[in-house]
Amino acid sequence: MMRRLALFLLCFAVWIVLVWPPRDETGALRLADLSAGALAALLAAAVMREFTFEKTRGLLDPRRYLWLAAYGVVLLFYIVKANFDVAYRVLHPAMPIRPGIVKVRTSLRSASAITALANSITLTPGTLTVEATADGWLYVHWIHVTTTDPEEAARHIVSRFEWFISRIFA
Amino acid sequence: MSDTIGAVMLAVGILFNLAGCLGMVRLPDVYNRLQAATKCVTLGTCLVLGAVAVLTAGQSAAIALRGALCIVFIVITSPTAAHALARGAHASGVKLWEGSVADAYAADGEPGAAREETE
Amino acid sequence: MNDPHAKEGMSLIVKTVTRWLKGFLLLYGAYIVLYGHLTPGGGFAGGVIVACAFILVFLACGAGIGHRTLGRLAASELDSAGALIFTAVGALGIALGGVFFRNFIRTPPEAHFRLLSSGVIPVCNIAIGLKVGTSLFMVLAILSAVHVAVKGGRRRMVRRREDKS
Amino acid sequence: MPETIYNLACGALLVCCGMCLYRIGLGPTAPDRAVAIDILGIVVVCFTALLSLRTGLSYYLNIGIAWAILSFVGTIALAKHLEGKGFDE
Repeated sequence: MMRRLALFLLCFAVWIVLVWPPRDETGALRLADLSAGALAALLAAAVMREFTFEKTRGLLDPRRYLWLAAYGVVLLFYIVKANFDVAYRVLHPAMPIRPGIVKVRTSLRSASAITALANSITLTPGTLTVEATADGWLYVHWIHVTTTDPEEAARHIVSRFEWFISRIFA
Repeated sequence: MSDTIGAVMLAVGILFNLAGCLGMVRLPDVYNRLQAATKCVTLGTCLVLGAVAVLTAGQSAAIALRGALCIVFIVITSPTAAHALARGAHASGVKLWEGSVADAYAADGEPGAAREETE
Repeated sequence: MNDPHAKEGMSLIVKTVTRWLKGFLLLYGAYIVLYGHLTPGGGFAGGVIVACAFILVFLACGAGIGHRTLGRLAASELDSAGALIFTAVGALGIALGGVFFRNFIRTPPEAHFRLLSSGVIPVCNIAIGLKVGTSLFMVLAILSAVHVAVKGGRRRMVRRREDKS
Repeated sequence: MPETIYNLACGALLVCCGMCLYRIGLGPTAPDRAVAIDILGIVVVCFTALLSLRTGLSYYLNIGIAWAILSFVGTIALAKHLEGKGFDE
């Protein structure tokens, strides 16, 4: 029930973003739009039976959102770095690449955390997640392999995000 | 001031888009192409959407908010699509480029893929 | 009930992202349908996005969970309901105005460019959205469950699970 | 001046589309073509953003979001087909 309520509130927030501004020229609330949004969010929360959130406990903990904001900044830095890295490799006449698929180990276990980690790895320098298994092995395509040892590779690829994600998806 | 920032963001975003597409044409195998294309085109598109938000900031908040929604959507879906395509390519038997140094995924027998060979 | 490690369907990452996004896809489809008379879109475009939300669940988690989200019976009944509402709007036009699809809901001029305006068009949009959303989903579900086989010299659509030959 | 910027940006994006079409046409394997189709979808979102900049109307971005959704679902379907699975398993 709580998970449906959380999904309803989130959907309603997205609706308000879609129909912005919420007040018309005279300053009155646009009640028709907002009630239509409530109906649509109710529909979305009622129909989508397998839930968006794994659990609602701790969803209101403000520290998680602070970590999320900090993580966004870190991720943005690595994404920009990744793009200059890839653009350099593409534009260089000799194309300095040394690709391969390596496997790394992560200590994260929840499905959301593994997914967030895998998507972050895909967006950051020279790495692309090919497969993530539920017991914590990630198979990563690396555009410039420096080591095939799982421990060593994990220090290059995984460790910079794992700490943040384990706090966000606690 | 905000015009200059917006124009610079637009230019950088479009240059990243061009670099990503060029990588898709130049690089040797499908995994490397995915690397270049996904990263560069994702950031390029997000920068273009951000530039549009900055350039129209004086007119309406609606464009900026919808642009932000679009950015969130693309940042979530684009790596997922890349992952699904890479996994699909590996399962359909596309080999890595001959200059590749390792393929731990094939060595472990594609765990998680769970394909039963019928026909 | 929601086991991301099941063998059916696609990988863990795709399943989790589907779980994150499907509610918002449905919401966005509803937005396109409801605002069809004010912005680009309308019944068909919004219906396609609604169908996409269900199709994504169907693709990522397999047919079992896909049909638990929108069952075959519910889909066909919503499909018929959409068609009936659309026809009823047309018939009411005859009954109240004398012409098929006559606009029988008057909206005052100051309501233009608001959500509640433009007469029967939003009702028609909702009906078309229901119809298109559910029937496109059923098209994918049916086409993925059957294939064409030659039996007795004739080409037939047969269910794949029953065709072991 | 904004006119020039808009034209240059559209020209550059058309070059991107041309490269994607090159890869769709000549891609040696099916996954190459799927990658190019995915990227083409994201480049079209850029076009809608530019249209919204040119006209100042916010609802062009609605089309962009809808295009991104359809492109994502299409790519997932292509990937599932490449994996060698039927759509209902």
